[in-house]
Amino acid sequence: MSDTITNTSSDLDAYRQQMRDWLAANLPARDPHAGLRAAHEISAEQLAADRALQKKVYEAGYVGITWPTEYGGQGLSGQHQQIWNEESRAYAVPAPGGIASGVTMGIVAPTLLAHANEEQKRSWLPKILRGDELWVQLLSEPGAGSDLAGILTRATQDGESWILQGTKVWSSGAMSADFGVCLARTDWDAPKHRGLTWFKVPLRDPRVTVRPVREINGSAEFCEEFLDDVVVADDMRIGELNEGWAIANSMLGFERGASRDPGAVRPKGGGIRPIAPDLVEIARSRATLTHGHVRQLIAKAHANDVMHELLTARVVSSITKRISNPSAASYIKLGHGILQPLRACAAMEIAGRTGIAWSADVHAHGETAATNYLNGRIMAIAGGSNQIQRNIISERLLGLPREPNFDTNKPFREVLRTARNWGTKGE
Amino acid sequence: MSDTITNTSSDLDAYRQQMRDWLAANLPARDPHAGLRAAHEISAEQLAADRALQKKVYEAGYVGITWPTEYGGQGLSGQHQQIWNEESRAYAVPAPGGIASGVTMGIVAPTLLAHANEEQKRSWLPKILRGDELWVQLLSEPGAGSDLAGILTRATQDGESWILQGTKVWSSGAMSADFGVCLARTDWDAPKHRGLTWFKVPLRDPRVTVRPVREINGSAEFCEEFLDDVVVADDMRIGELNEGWAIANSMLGFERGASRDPGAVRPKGGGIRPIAPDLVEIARSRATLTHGHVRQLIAKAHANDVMHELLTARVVSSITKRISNPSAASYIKLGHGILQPLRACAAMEIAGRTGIAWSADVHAHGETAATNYLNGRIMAIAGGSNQIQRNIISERLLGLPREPNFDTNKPFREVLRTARNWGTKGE
Amino acid sequence: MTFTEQMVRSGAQGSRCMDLELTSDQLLFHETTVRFIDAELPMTKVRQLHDDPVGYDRGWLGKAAELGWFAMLVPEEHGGGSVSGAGLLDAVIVAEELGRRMQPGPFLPMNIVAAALAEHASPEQCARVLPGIAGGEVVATWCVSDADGNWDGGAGVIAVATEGGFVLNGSRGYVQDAQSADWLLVVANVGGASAQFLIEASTPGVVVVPLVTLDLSRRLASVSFEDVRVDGSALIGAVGADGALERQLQIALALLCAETVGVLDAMFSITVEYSKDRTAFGRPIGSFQALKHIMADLGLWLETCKAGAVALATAVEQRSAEAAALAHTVAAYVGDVATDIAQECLQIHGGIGYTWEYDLHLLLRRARSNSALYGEPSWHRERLCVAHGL
Amino acid sequence: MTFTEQMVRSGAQGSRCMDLELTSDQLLFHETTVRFIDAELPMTKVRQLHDDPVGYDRGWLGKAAELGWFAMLVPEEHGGGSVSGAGLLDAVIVAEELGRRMQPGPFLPMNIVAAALAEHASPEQCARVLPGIAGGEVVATWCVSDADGNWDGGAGVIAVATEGGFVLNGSRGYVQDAQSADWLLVVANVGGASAQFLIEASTPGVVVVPLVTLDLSRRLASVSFEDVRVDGSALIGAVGADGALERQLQIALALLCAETVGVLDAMFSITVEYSKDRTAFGRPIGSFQALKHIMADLGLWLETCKAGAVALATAVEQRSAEAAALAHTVAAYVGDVATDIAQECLQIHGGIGYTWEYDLHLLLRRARSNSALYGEPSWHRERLCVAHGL
Repeated sequence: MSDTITNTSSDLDAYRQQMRDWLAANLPARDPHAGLRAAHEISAEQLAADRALQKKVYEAGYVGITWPTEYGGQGLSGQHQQIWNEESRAYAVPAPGGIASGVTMGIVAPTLLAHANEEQKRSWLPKILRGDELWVQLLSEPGAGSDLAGILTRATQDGESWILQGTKVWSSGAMSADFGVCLARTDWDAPKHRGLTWFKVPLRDPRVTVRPVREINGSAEFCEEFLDDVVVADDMRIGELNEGWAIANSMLGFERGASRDPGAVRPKGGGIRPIAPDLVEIARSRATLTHGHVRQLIAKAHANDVMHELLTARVVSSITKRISNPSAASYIKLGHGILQPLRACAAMEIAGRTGIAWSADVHAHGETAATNYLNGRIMAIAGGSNQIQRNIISERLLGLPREPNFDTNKPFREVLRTARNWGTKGE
Repeated sequence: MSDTITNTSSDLDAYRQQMRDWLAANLPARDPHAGLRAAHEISAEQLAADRALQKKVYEAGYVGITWPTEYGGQGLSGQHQQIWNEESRAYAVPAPGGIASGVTMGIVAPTLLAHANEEQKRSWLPKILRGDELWVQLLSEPGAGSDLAGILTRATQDGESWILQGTKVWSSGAMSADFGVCLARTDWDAPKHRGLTWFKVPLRDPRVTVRPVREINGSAEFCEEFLDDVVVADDMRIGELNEGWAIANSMLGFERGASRDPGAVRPKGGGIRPIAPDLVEIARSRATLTHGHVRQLIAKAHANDVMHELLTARVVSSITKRISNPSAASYIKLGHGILQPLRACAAMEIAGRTGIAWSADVHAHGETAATNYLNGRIMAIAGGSNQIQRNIISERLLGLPREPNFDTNKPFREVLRTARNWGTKGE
Repeated sequence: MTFTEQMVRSGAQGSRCMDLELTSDQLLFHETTVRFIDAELPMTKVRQLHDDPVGYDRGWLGKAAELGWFAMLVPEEHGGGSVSGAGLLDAVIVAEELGRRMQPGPFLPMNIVAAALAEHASPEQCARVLPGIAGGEVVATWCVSDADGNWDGGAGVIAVATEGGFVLNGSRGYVQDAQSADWLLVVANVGGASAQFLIEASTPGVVVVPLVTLDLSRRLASVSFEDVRVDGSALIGAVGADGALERQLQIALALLCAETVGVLDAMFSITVEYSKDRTAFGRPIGSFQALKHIMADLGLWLETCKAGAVALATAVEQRSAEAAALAHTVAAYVGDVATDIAQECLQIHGGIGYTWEYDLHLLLRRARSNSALYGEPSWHRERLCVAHGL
Repeated sequence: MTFTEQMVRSGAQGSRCMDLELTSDQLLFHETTVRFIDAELPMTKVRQLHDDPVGYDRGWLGKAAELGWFAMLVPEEHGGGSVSGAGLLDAVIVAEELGRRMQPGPFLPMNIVAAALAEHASPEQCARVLPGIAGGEVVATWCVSDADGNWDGGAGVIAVATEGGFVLNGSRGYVQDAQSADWLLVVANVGGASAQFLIEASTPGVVVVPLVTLDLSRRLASVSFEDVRVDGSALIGAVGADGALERQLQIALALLCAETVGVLDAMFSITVEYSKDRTAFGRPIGSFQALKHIMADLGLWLETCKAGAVALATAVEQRSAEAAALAHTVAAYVGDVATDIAQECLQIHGGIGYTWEYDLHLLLRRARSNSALYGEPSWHRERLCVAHGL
């Protein structure tokens, strides 16, 4: 926000030193082996403790560093933020609710900053920064995934209020969160993109049921929410009536930014990337590292890893330099979506029988391979499936002629009817 | 035709014995190593000699064994034909013009028998059986391959005659042939399948230019024909005006039957199919038969060979028993179209550098691999591409909802215009 | 829509039997099998057994035995018998439905052991266990792989001849249903040659350690043998049992491939139906060409698997000369393609395929597990090369 | 539409240069290169050279040299020089266009030999040939593979030290442009260690036998050495040249991958354009989702190849520690993907792609040839494992 402010280097040095002292005195060191805690593993006590710690960081001035002061931020420059990023890396910076905190800070807060009205921003954002409120997205539905604009949750106006009814799903971290930003249909006679509106919905409301979704691998990162005539006041509406699609697009942009895996890019000068260590370990445990076939699988996986890393750098650079249009990001997503399943399958191939059964007592490479196999297509489906990416690439990057369209130009009511009766009238 | 006739076994034995004697006395033995001669390698002298030989076989009563006597056949049963198939296998049965003879006897003659009028059949078929006339198909066009009903060759009525104008391509054996059966558009205002008509066209006509198409591998099996206002009388029209599409479909059925590779099905009790002998030879010549990776490639190719053979038998059986609808034949075609390119690529992978250069003097496995690589996708494209087969399988076998259709229900003129302007008006 | 509803709608309810040429007796047998499964262990009950350490109920096993599930490879004089007289061709009918309906239990190992005993055991040995197997009162399993799951021709268990018997030491891994087995047919090594021993699981020194399995309906365990003493009558057939092992492997693969075909057919059928039901962008997703073309390929692969599984069962039943090579061919192909089909079915389903409640992942788990249970595709390919003299 | 028209329409006419970060000097150099090729050897003329035994014209070679094609890896004191000072990064600009426009000639081997001499030869040895290479008056090539095309570290040519020199016996295979070369840089074996000798092609005992090639614009030959006597000054660098060979291989792969990227870019571009032009079933075929999705994948693979080729050239130019592993990584990936892209481009074209007159098959031939010319993908993967200590 305030990148135009010129910071003298001595100011920045002082800022860094002060921060270092504060970090050393107030935060525990980061456990380098600890991943992000899984949502369903976070106890209420843990959540409360993390919230308290976030408030402490906030009060020290290290949350919302670049955010405007009127919304609870510090109004400092990107350079200050960069210093925090560097200095805090070694510390266990609190993330209350795990993924819920990431969604709140990385996706919801930037969306509110861009699209909420002045009063909403002054009221809501400071609480978010302080750790008082965790917010998640209520976006996908059981019947609307790839075709997000096809959602069926309805918001019906009732005087000064809105009554929300519908089911949302795949909401990361909702079991820990206080509020959701919810996309609902407010006009069924408009084309599908033009009848959508956003609302703030309290998740602790008795008319909201939050249910963890048990996943294929047994864990539960996501939730399903049932909105059973939840009533919210009109000042809980975010953005203009029926203009919600633009906000959704803007939010999806923040989501892509937040989900860019920083671990995928090797630190500069960090030496040669080791060859597929996970696969090598499995092969070593089975004593098949000398098998020509296994070596080919390992080298192929490694080559794909390296090449995708190089592709990612190229695409990011070409978008940044405006050589490519932003849709080129779909190359990165599609690459993940194609390669991760291949890699998961290769690991199982190398694991062989050790990937279908293992001892409960000892750490087994096969178990890891099996779990990765079950999760292997997540990048091929979530956040825009491979098919969606291929549509984007072919039409927006390669300029191939568009597919005929059966939904964007007619009343949504009619779209639903036509889809149900597809083929019966020779569409 | 005459399968209902009951043949006593002694009659059949006598027939077989007579045939044996005739074959031994009149035809040379078959060279088991000689493939079908390539069209462009057949000299005029060779063609004339083969025609003379076919006439001899015909006069002995062994061409058109099951055909009605009124069209020059023998009117005998399928059992008689089967005896010929068995007994003649060891002899060099003449096939004038190579592939041209196959097209004439396997595709054109059955089509004429089914769709020509009585007068045409009495006049044309005996000459075909006798070897006096070779006929080929004038079907595909440079602009109409997968979408065969989209042909642009026009036939314009002029009194009692028709004037044909257009370009045909991929006609097998046309350089040796005397006539072509030509599909032409006779109504431009009808939907595309409903304005097509068949004509007999003399290929030696000065207004017809037959030009061999040089192929990717340097050979020339196919021809391109330019019809430059060729005039044919109305009695050269085959079938009803504008009803040509049904005949085309029937012809495509004969084509599929004729092109079914008999070598693909192993003789019963013929022992175990050897493991991919071509690939084994290449690996042996490079001394890589011990490489695990190469062994996997060989075994994978062999497994695909065997499995496709089993699939073929299953599909043929299920169509014959009416368990599956005839579209199930697309499984066989798609299997070829997917597996043959994979096999060609595997051969090149095993050949390595020996597949990119070879000595001109000695037989090189690499050269064979390279030629097969260049030809490798023929089964994926010709006779209905993989994409066409997938459309058939998904809609007619799996019952998936049809794609929207932009061409079958409007005047062909308009189809052409819409296709050119696709996307400009938001189709 | 529940799994069963989907199966009914997709026509997988029996009519998609992989064998095109069943006799009327076999068709009736198939129908009875399906009716039994749907009544006794529909998917809701199958799911309840996922956390059960044994994985199935002995009472249920007895009822299944009444249908003849474990008698098909047992000679009549020992209480066996099959519908068509070609026991393996009847057994693959059951195997296919077990896969399609995700059934638990020791169908595979019981039938393998039954075949082994019928072919190589003495009348006394047969009488000891075959009637019990055929009747479902006795559970038997085959201990064939080494501790790491590899085929070792028995090398991992050393049997030393003693006075009047043998002492066994070593271990077998990835043994199906060892947890609940009464009898173990153990592949071992006697003086450098392979041999098979039929041993009671309760014999002192036999230790069974359950494994955690990817396939939630399959029970596997490690079995170790510590100075296990058996008398001479435990030896089945002669020492030098390589031929018997090969034959048992072929039977195992014929049953396993048939089972996988059932799994894949169920998976594919519910995917095709899902793509017709699910709408997006104003159309059923099954009307999008990209998905249609994927499903056309899957259809081709599945048909090919069916063709292969039937051919394999026939070849093994008839002891055809090509049975050995065909077993590896079909197992390698089905094993690879099972993963490809599972991956694409998951893709077409999207998010719902990732939920525990939806049955797709159960099918996926069994498909992947079967691809390795009696040898991985690359192992089969290597053996195929060897079988062809390369 | 002619090839050149298609290239222009598809934007491949220069604007699709694989490197995003060219300096203005490099952009100008690129433009000059393209203009030169289009004027001197457009596709019609390239086709005329397909039956020529040498494959290119010496006069044309001299003109190309004036543009600096063979000088970029030659030090200034020997008549060399590059646009940016980073010679290899300039050379890949040319290599990419040579591939895109299917140019013949010894660009690859001349530059490899130039780099080898610049890095290892004595000033006298350099003076003997480098100015001639830079000026295009002398053609040089690298004889590195054994008779079967495999990397042997020189084992196939035995060089025995004699008084004042060496005698060489043995053979090299798949040598590019040996037919027209004046000088051969021969990888040989001296007492068990690798070494390189610079030998005049006219030396008695050197026998060149041309091969038939898949790529109609590439000339390859077998070269045999029968008692070939050279004096001591023929030895380039020291005996024990493994490091030099590795480095030269990296340079070869950097140039070759850049060239392949040009080939693939041309192939993909004309395919995308063809799919927009060609109509069937009342629509451009490029509007069918099945084909769009194939092309989206091809686009991804091509972008990945470009990223890899630029990274490889940079790493080799900078002699980065990861250059060796990266060379095998990129070569393996590009080699595999080249076949995949070629196959799908042929598929999308349908029948016309099978005609000799249409240029697609020429690109396909070069793409496939390049995938094996300096090692096949599986060889690169094996070496990659070794490079990583597996």
